[in-house]
Amino acid sequence: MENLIALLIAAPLLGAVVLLCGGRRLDKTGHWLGTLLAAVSFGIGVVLFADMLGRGADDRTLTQNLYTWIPVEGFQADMAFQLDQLSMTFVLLISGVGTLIHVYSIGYMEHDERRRRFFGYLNLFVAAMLLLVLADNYLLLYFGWEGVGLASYLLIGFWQHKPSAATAAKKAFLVNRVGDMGLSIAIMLMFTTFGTFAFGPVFGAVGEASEGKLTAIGLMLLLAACGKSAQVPLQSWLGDAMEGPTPVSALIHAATMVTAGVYLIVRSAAVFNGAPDAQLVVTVVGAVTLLFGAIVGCAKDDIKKALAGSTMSQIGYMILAAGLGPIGYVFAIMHLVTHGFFKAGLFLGAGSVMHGMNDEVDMRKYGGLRKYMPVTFVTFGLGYLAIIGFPGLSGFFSKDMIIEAAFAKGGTEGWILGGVTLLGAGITAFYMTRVMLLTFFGEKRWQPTASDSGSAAGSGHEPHPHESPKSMTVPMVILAFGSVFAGAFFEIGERFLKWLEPVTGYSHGNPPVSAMTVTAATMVMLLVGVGIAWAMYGKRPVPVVAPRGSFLTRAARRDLYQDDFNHVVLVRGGEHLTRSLVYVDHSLVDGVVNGTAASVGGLSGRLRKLQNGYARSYAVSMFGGTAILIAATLLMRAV
Amino acid sequence: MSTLTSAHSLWTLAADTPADRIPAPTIEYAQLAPTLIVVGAAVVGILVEAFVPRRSRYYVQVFLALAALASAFAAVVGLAAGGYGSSKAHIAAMGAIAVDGPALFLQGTILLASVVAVFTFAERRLDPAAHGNRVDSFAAQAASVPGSDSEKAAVKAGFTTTEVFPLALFAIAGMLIFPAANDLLTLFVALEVFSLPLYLLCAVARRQRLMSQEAAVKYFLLGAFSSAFLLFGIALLYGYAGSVSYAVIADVVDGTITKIDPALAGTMGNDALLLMGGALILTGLLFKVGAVPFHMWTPDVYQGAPTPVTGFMAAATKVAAFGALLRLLYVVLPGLRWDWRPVMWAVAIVTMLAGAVIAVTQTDVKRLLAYSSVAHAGFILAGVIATSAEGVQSVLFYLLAYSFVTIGAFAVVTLVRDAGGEATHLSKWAGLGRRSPLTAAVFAVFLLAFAGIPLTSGFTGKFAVFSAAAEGGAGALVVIGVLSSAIAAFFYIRVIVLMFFSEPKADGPTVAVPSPLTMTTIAVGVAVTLVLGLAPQYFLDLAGQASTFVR
Amino acid sequence: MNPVNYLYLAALLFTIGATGVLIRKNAIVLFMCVELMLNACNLAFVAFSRMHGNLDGQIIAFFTMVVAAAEVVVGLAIIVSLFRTRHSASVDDASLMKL
Amino acid sequence: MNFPLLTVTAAVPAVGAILTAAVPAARRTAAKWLALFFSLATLALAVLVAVRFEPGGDRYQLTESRAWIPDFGVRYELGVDGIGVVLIGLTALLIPFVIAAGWHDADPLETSSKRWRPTQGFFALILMVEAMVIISFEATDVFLFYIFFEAMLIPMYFLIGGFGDRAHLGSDENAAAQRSYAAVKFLLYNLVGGLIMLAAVIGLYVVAGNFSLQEITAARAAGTLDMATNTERLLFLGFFFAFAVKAPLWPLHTWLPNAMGESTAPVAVLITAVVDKVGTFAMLRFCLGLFPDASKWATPVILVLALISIVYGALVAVGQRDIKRLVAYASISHFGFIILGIFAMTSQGQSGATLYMVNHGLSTAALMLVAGFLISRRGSRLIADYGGVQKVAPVLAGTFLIGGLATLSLPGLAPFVSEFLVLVGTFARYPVVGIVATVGIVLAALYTLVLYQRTMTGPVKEEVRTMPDLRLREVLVVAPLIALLIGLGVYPKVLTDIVNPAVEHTMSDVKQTDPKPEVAVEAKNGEEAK
Repeated sequence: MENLIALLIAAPLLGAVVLLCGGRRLDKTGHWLGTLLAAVSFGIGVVLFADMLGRGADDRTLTQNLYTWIPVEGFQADMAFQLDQLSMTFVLLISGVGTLIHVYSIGYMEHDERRRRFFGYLNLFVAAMLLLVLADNYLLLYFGWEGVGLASYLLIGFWQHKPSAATAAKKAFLVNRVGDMGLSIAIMLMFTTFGTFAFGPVFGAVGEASEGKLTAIGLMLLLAACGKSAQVPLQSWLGDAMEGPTPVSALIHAATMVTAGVYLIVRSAAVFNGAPDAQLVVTVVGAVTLLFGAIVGCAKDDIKKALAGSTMSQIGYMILAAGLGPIGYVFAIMHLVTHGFFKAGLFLGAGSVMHGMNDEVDMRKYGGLRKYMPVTFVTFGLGYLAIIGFPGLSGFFSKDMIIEAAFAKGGTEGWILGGVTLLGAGITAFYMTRVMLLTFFGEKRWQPTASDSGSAAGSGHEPHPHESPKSMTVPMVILAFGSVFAGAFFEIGERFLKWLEPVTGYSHGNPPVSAMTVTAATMVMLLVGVGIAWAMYGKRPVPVVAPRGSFLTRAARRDLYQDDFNHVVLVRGGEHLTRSLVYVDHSLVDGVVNGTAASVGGLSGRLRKLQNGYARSYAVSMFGGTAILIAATLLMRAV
Repeated sequence: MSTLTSAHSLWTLAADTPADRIPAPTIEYAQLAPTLIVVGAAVVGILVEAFVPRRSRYYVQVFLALAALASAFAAVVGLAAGGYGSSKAHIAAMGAIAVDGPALFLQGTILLASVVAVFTFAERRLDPAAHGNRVDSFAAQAASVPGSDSEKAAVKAGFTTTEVFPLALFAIAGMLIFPAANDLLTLFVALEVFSLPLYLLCAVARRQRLMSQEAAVKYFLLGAFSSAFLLFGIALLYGYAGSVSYAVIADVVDGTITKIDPALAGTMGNDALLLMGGALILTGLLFKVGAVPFHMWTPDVYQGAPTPVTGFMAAATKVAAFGALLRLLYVVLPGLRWDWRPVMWAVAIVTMLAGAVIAVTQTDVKRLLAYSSVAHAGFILAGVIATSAEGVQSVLFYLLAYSFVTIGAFAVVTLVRDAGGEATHLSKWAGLGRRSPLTAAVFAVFLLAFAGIPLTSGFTGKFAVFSAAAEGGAGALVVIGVLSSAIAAFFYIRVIVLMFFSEPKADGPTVAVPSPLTMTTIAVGVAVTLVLGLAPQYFLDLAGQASTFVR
Repeated sequence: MNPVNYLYLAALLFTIGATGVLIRKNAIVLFMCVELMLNACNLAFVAFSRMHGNLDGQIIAFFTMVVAAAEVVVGLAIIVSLFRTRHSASVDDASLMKL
Repeated sequence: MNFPLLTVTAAVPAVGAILTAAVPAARRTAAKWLALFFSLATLALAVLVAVRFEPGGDRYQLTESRAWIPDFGVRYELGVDGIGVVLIGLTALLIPFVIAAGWHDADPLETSSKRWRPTQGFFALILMVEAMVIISFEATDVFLFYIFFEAMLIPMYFLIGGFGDRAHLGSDENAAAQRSYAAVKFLLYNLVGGLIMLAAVIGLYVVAGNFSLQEITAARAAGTLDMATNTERLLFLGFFFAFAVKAPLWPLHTWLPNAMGESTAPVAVLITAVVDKVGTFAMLRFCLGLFPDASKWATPVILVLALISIVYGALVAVGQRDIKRLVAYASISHFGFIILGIFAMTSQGQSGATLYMVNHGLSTAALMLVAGFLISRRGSRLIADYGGVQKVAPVLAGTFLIGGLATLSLPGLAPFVSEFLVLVGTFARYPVVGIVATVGIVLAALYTLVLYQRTMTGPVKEEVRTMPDLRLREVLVVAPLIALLIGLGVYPKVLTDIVNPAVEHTMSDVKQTDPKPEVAVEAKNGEEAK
């Protein structure tokens, strides 16, 4: 059975290789092949899942050791996989949602002449992501970690002819690299501390390590997580990443890749349990991002950017939960899964909308679309209800659990975190309602001249919204189902908790307030959020040109100036630094050498003058030389 | 010496003694054969000038010279094989001449170098034929004023200065004696014997005769000046030791002399005599090796003299002069080591640096090579200073390597010509590698050898000299030597850049196709350069066995 | 008379000769100065020979004269040819080659 | 003595060089094929060497020893350890690609004269360099090594100065001037380094009396040959200086950008991927082997210089306008990593450094050769002259990207393994240094991606609109390199197995052991800790 694990990765990898090296002759069939192989991977995942369910809770871990990857004295990295419940969850999510989005892309990318390569990249991503979650040691995880980074780079910049896309891709990769620095340093720390970085041995030895070391490792892992999961302070790339095709945003920048940070932290539970300070920082980062994303989401008029903000915020929830320790791990993952469903659904919905609107992304130019694209409206609506936590839908359960857990942390921290999560829930309700209203309600606001913010397809004539083809709507429907029922399914009989508990551990904590009150509070926040949104965008007509808005709005539109800060400090500063260094290299380092050469030349030129052609002056030099010679010899004797 | 004192005792006694009491000096003709053969050939050469019809003189002279040199070299080899270089080494000709390892090795080197040099002397294909007569690089009639009718007539008549061959032979003879001289008088005579012909040879260039004559004058005046210093030094040393024999002086210096008469006792105490005398003699020798600050004649003379002569001079003179210097410092003045070593240190350092630095901005190939020869003199001095068997060995080896590279290089210079004769200005050498790759490649090999790049004789020699110096405790000298060879490398490389990397000029010079004579010279030069670079062991052994002086 | 005085004289003559070489222009005069130096050497030789009471010095003196004679031959030949070419015997005029 | 395999391996390209040079002017193509044939033959021999070499066996194998210059205590001694084998393999592997990539780089211009045979010269010189590099990897006699270490400058010098990049900036004369400046700079830098090393070599001779690496190392280990501390340090510095120039280490690096910028892409590859490796190799073998104590004494300074190289090189690379100069500065940064790994003196660091030499060779070759193809199409080295190439020449862009990703050491490609090993090895002994060095991986991403973005993406520039994609010959050159990069990235075992024993020997030379981890872990694979 465990020999199947490698196949999980091999199938999409094969797809990537074939599609990318295959050349034009695959243009016709490539997308089918890609989708098929993703589906194959999902199929294998299901088989393994069934097998896993068949076994007892404690021997559900499968391992497969292919070969020793890097054998160096004292440094062993194996090409080995480990499939436990946690990995299983991700495998199903990745390959499942992945497959759906492959299907969706068939329709979405129909008119792109580079569709084959797009599917190649998608397969590459799936393979890398699976490697990430299946690795049994941190170095291999790092392999997958950078692999998904590469895929994300390629897909964000898929429309490379758009400078904005290329820049966004580069930005995403660089910011992630900063996170990767954290990961590699963490691995080095583990190596020096434990002499290994394989999950099992490390977690087994955590007890003996000093808390300082563990905290350091934890913080470095957190840095990595921040990079990949777009958490403050490394969140800036996610917004720009929306330059990529929408399926990419759905799969990579909503459902799967961005949640890798959460996986990393939950996976490293043992380390974090030993480092409470690190955990505290994690929760803080989570809380900050939660609000940050939410606020940004409120102000964006670009539908994808708004959703991106929301993604940031939702992942903030998960990170926060993961930071809570055993109380929260399970719920972090649970929210991750449900979020995978509804956020992917929302993005696909957004994609479908743009598809119908000549790739227009400005929500202020939408309006009243529910009549034109009913399926999109319904699926998007369900996703919307799910995310704001409408009772009974999946978001409701998972988010509620996290809020409870936050309170359960206890002490003032508990109150603060709980408060933040509640507030977040309110803001989520607000901005999602805003998106909903701006897009599907009110009267049509689109003009004949569509802006060119879309891809090359963005042409100037009057957009006539229409429903998307089956290949796009079907996945949306399926995801909508997921977003409706997943939560309940997990929650009934605490299935999910029992499922993951052996891996992540669980402790109930001590909630200062009862679950009922928390739920009630959440509902209140929810209604408030929706209410305000309705008041602002539902009742009165929405201006097509965004009003100047309050200071906070403007700040939020500019991502709270965080990007500007980066630009001024890092980009500009960096440019100056490199320029000055180039100058130094040319004039100082090189100048010294050339200077020496020049001075030798000058000296030579001067000495040359002595050779003035007059025999008598030569005689003089000889005479003087002799005199000196004699004097010197006598002097030698004297001293 | 013994004869002289005995003669002196006679002289102070009554005059009635019959003259036949003076014992005839015993001369070991066999062991002096190399020198005697060359001198004899030179004399015969003069007679040839007198009696052989002009048409055939050239051939006779060339044959005579080559035969003499060859047989002289054979004699040297025979002596060396006979063990005179090592076991049977001794002092011949009543203490005037030493027959020992260094002497034989250097004489062999000089003779070989002279053979290839004579080839270039005899080259007659480079200059365009004048009035149907093939001409070499020497004036038709040195006596006639440049541009005058008499010169034109001489050219028309197809005269050639075949006297250069006997002159060269005389010079060679002097050079053979110079490193072997075992008393100061012989040293002085030998010096003059090889200097005077060289002065004349400098003056007989066919092209650019003004420069040639100027070179001769400068060389002559400065040479005479320096030899006057040398002579005065000899006088002072004689005054100090009461003899000019190396052995005696050495004994006196060491204080190991047995019989001390009162006069000697008086002068022995006076170190000023010794030191000044030594210094003055050193001046004379350093002038010949072209060490700073006695080097200033080299660039002018090297440039003005006919190129074959320059090559001959640059190679053979250095060998002979360094031989004499070695013998003087190792046989006569070892007792003074602590006095002259620091001074020679200074001289070596200044020579290496000045030679390398000034060469950087030279624009004429021959002057460039002149300054490079100055720098090399500095390197060789580093070996001289080692005062050890390794030192001698390294110097002998270096001289062997250096002389062939030099002659080869100057032979190449004779090939690159334009309307005005040899095109020695560097700017004319631009793009030579494009026009005639082979010539340029050969010259590049020589330049690399000068620069001491591995796999050439230059590197082996440099390594030998520097390692000897380092073992002699002159580490700092090695470092400075290394630095100056870095500077030197710069200008050798400049020439290579010029030849290969810059576009050829439209009015650039042509490369004359030489006769087998010059070709042999160049080929031998290249061969020796590479052999000494790749498999130097045999010659190192030779030099090693030859590295002990007889005293 | 103390032979040392002859040495002083010799040294003086040598210095005069050397100075002459340095300050005079005319090649012939220069050459004469060199000869003067050589003669100074001869004087020194003879004086030392007297001091040491052996013949070497005097014999060397003869050698020196011969050599000097030979030198004259060569030297005059060169100088004369130079003079005939340039119509001047000044060594400073002969400075084509420099630097 | 059995069959002298090592001598033959070095001799074959030398013979090839002579034969190639002898090909008459008209038969240019014949010369090319001849050269290619000989380079492939050398590759075969190198493979044979690797096969004959037993990783578990003696330190130096396939040894040969003949008397050469007894007077200097010099012997013709050859022998390879794992590091040597790997690097010989790299050299022999890259040369065919260099030749194939430079197939048309040395075709004579119509203007040049009949006697001038640049093509023959070009390929002959390349083979000559190969021969000299190989023998300097084999030499176990310091003098022998020095000879070829110096001698290889000459053919390199002619390759740089004689066969410039046709796609030069400005006029022909200007380009010629730039080129000879670069060549002279290259030669003088390395010559000065070499001469200073010569002084040290002489010093070593005075101290030790012979040049046999094994004898001296053994004597040092046994304590029979003890140098005064200062002597050892001076000698070490003399050696290290030469190698640091060759490597090149900041601040002795400025010759590399000129040399790589002005020469043709294949020659640039030859410089940075092959010849410069001799420097780092020699640090590992000679500096550490002969002067262990001095090496340890100098480590702090060297580490700092290496760090500067890494960061400085990367930052300056970001600021370059010229593609090839950018790659050159990137290489400087990478050499910083190699030197870091060597002097961290941990087995991870040194294995990493050795792998790094190979991987950097491959990655730079891939990137530089593709860059060369790109430049030859557009006739310009300026980044600003490109844009949107990916649209018109996707294969070229793809290979270029892979080369770039290798340069920024993406996991899955070979350089990652070595870079991470170097980092871990350094971190284990000097945590701060290790952390600073990791900044390098961010900067590497920066300059690579900036280069890719500016040249390949964005709207298609008018001049590149008609640019053809890679031709078959070019694909054949690049594809194997990429395959190797991936192969060694996921299965580096083939190399590590050969390298590790050699590294252990080096570690014992310097009497260093790896720092032990705080917590000893008994390996229990798989099951999680609760």
